[in-house]
Amino acid sequence: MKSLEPQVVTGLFPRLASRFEAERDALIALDGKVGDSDLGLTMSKAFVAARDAVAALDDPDLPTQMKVAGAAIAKAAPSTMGTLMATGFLRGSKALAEAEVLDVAGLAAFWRAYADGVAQRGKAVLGDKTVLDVLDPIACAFEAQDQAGADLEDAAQFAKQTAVEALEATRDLVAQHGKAAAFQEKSRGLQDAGGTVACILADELNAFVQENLTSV
Amino acid sequence: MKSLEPQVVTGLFPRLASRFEAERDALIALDGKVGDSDLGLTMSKAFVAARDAVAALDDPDLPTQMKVAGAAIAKAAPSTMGTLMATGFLRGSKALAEAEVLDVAGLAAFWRAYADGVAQRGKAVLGDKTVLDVLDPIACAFEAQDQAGADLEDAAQFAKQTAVEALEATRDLVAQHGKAAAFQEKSRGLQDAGGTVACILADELNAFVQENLTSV
Amino acid sequence: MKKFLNAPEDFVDEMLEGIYRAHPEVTYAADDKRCYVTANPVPGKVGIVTGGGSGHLPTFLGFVGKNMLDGCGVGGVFQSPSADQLLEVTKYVDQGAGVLYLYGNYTGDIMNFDMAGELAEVDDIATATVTGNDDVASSIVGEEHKRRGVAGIFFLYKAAGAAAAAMMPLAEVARITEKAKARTRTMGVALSACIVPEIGKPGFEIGADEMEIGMGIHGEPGISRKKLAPADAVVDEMMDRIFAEQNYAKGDEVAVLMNGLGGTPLEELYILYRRLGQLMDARGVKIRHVWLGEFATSMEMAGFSISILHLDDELEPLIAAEANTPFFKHFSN
Amino acid sequence: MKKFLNAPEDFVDEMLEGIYRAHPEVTYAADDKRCYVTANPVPGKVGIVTGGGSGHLPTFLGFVGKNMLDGCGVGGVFQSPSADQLLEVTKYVDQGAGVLYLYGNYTGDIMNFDMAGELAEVDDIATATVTGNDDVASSIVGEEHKRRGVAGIFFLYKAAGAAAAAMMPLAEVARITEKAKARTRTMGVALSACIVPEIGKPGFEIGADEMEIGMGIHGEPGISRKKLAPADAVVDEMMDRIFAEQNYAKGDEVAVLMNGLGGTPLEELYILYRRLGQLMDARGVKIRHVWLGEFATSMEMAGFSISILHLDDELEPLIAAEANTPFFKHFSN
Ligand SMILES: Nc1ncnc2c1ncn2[C@@H]1O[C@H](COP(=O)(O)OP(=O)(O)O)[C@@H](O)[C@H]1O
Ligand SMILES: Nc1ncnc2c1ncn2[C@@H]1O[C@H](COP(=O)(O)OP(=O)(O)O)[C@@H](O)[C@H]1O
Ligand SMILES: [Mg+2]
Ligand SMILES: [Mg+2]
Ligand SMILES: [Mg+2]
Ligand SMILES: [Mg+2]
Repeated sequence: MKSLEPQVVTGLFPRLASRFEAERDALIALDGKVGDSDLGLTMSKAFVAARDAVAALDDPDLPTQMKVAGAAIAKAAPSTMGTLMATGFLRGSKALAEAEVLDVAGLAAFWRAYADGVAQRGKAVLGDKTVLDVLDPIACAFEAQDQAGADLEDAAQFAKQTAVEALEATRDLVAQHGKAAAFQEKSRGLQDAGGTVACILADELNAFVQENLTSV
Repeated sequence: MKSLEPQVVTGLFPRLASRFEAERDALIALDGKVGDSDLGLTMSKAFVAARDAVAALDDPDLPTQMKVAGAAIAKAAPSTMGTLMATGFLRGSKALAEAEVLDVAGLAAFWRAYADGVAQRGKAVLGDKTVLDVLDPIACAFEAQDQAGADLEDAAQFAKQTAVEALEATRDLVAQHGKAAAFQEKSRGLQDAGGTVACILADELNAFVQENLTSV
Repeated sequence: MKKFLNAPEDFVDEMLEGIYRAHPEVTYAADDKRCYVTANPVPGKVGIVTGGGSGHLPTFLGFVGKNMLDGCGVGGVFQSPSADQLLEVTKYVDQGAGVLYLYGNYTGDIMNFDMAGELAEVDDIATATVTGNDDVASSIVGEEHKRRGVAGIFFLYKAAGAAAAAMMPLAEVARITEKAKARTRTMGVALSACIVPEIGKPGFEIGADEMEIGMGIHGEPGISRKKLAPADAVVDEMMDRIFAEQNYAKGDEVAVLMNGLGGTPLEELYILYRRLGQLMDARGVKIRHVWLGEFATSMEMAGFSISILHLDDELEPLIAAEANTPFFKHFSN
Repeated sequence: MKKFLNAPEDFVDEMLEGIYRAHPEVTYAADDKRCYVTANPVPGKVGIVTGGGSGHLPTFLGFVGKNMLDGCGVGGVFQSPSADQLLEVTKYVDQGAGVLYLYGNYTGDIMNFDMAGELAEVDDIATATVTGNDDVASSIVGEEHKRRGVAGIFFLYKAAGAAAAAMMPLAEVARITEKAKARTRTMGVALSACIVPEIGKPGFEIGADEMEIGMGIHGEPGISRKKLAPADAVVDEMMDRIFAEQNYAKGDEVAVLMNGLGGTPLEELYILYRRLGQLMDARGVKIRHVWLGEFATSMEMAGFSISILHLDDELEPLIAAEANTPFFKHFSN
């Protein structure tokens, strides 16, 4: 079974920070269509803060990394998505409490806790056109791959692909929450801004996995 | 000696009202260069009010016409120029107290009182780049023509020509009063907005005289 | 972006430094300037905490003061304060009688206040929550719980603040605030967008002769975008929506808030209020209290909102009560 | 022109109708809405009358009220009220102790107040005149009599109002007001023009990244037009001019008015005030009183002004005194 060591996983955070900095203007524009344009700002702040907080730790285990990242995000970006992402990392941290390395089973547990935490905090259900509509498929993807005994690189690739499709599918939905809800039918046809963030997470996780795989 | 009957003179006011309505935008633009753009509004309001007030009178004598016009202007347009024009008409009215018809001597007295009233009310002296720099030459022109025993039509024509030249000469001056004073040297080169109004008065008076002359 | 600022990312914190310099009646908790609290908490009184994004001055923090609120979590421009910050404010203002959370109905704020409330409970601080949802344009009748909170929260602050100042217990303060909420309606209209300093460009485009009726204070879309109409017609259209769902009988009394969004001159608010007065006269409704000015803004956005609180005998004296904050002063007679 | 109005020519009168509807503490004399007066004149007190063009709310009429002014002649937008109107206001407010005319140093206003004063004398009403001329940018030292009056007149209103409320005689009220005038300095900066309703287009053009330091409230030109600088640098440049001519010693006290011109958000005023506070700290000057907000506007013009009153023992308590007008409320503690 392939997996990633905690020392390796810390490398995920600089990667997320750079990606969200690069996506800043695109996310501002996306959120601007049916929201208040802040998503690019908040997500880059959030993941820069997570990167810095994790970087300050001395050889942290997996749950500590995720918890510290979540707490940093909560502080740095208390917007809707910031708070949900913080909740996700904090819940994911608990799901990884016993995990010494990151493998498919761990990722399945992490994303399930992440998605459920977001659903609970945001009081959203599937189909409400939120980040949950991408997060839940990611969790399902890892769970299915775990059941099937898939390799980490395949699972990550599959989850990423699932996220891309799930994001695409949000176009057909009508926003029920947040500022976008006011746009009602006008939100149909647009991909959900929060879902885009989730998709980026799955994308970066996959790229990271492919680059860093070690066998144990 | 040629002169104008009071019943005829009442016809001057509709003429002034129409002219200032026609000059509205030009005066707004002129005042806008070194002022607050209101001159076109205030002068058309002022002379429409004067026209209506005089029209409401029953066969008024000359001093009454001028007094009523002045009072109407004071009410309708209490801006700098409105107040000065009101003062001019009120003082001019007194100068015409004994006048039964309007002739060169009467016009000389009228404009002298007009110009002196403006100077006193505005505390301006010649050369300050104000309406006075056109009003005073108009008064001087009528006084000189009166001394020379000129005919009314020639005097009016001469006064108008004098006003045009005096207005042109205001370009060389630097504004010392009102909102234009703040522009200091930048006001040089521009014709004075208030002076333009005085020049219009002389111009309309002349045109009116040429159209309406009767002999007594 | 024509704004007076230094680095855009310092916008909120430098604003707060200016506020603390100007107004010694307020201070901050936990060494965090965004944990804004009264310098004079009243022992034994129910604390009232609000919070929300910056860019709406005097909302939200401007209503912290005598007979009004006790604390405010200050977020970035249009962003919620964090749960941590709200918790610190909660701890500071709690005087043993519990704390009312009173803020606008926005997802980000709800989640953070909820989290703070859960943490406060661990610290044995009782909290109750009322979220303002006065914006009629933001959802249909029957779905009021989805409506945004806008300027009308001012009346909730006023009622809650006076009730707490009268030393009523938390449940009673919450009940009265809920009642004020149920009787408050707002309609807004916007003429131009505002610029979030860190973004640097307008959040939306609107034509040179257009208005958007029902637009939210972050530029959320409204009910209709159309050609700017005469002031009286704009008020008529807005009030039609409010009259349609709040039944004012002849002889009833209301309080009115004519709120400028930031870029609309006060002169225009009075022209608009003139029409509102005519409409109320025609229905025999008495405007018992009225405030005009800027209460909940979107920085330089042009536009205004009308908030109406349907008074009753319980709410009226609370609305009439004296209040004194750095941003809002009301003499009581 | 993005304004909420009906017919542009009704702008001022409809605004006044709204004001009279909203505020029963004020009314009008001589059956003319533009003769704005307090509904509660105080017998035996010196009356204080101001006046000037509309478009600057709350200036001028907004300061008619308790412990402030007694009447105001209301002109058209940026235009003087008429001498007749000022006379009617004068007659109404005179309570036997004479009337102080206190208004901004503009030609149109001066002539009309002068005419009104001459007519009042005929009616045996004593008048005295003080014209605000606080705008440092509008003329050089030594030519202060040519300076425009801008937001700083607020301090003159406050001092004069409190002095009159203390039942001082006309000469004494005038003396104190002259003193406040001599000690008040203002510098302003504008970022955008405003639109006079009846004209319908901006009074001047200014580049998208330009500011004009020293611009007057009707768009009169200032000292320099340049690229918009950071907030701190703008305050520094403005205060250099004020410090250069008003000598504040260490330990001196001042009152500060940070005034928005209409289109500039309150958030920015606090950012600017933060810097002002730093400059005063550096000189050891104490800001004893500060007001921030919109006091003298140019409708939707973006920009602000800083007014400083150099306090002394006589002026300080007058500035501190309670005041209560429909537009300005100040608790005295
Ligand atoms: N109640 C909710 N539960 C889950 N996700 C939500 C909820 N409300 C909004 N979202 C997500 O948040 C995204 C917008 O995030 P963000 O820009 O941070 O919101 P805001 O600016 O309103 O704080 C939406 O695209 C949606 O995916
Ligand atoms: N003190 C003064 N005495 C005489 N004329 C003056 C004075 N001040 C200004 N003016 C004249 O008034 C004109 C401007 O008039 P107006 O636009 O009515 O002024 P404002 O808009 O300032 O009230 C100037 O062009 C000048 O001719
Ligand atoms: Mg957003
Ligand atoms: Mg002018
Ligand atoms: Mg404003
Ligand atoms: Mg003018």
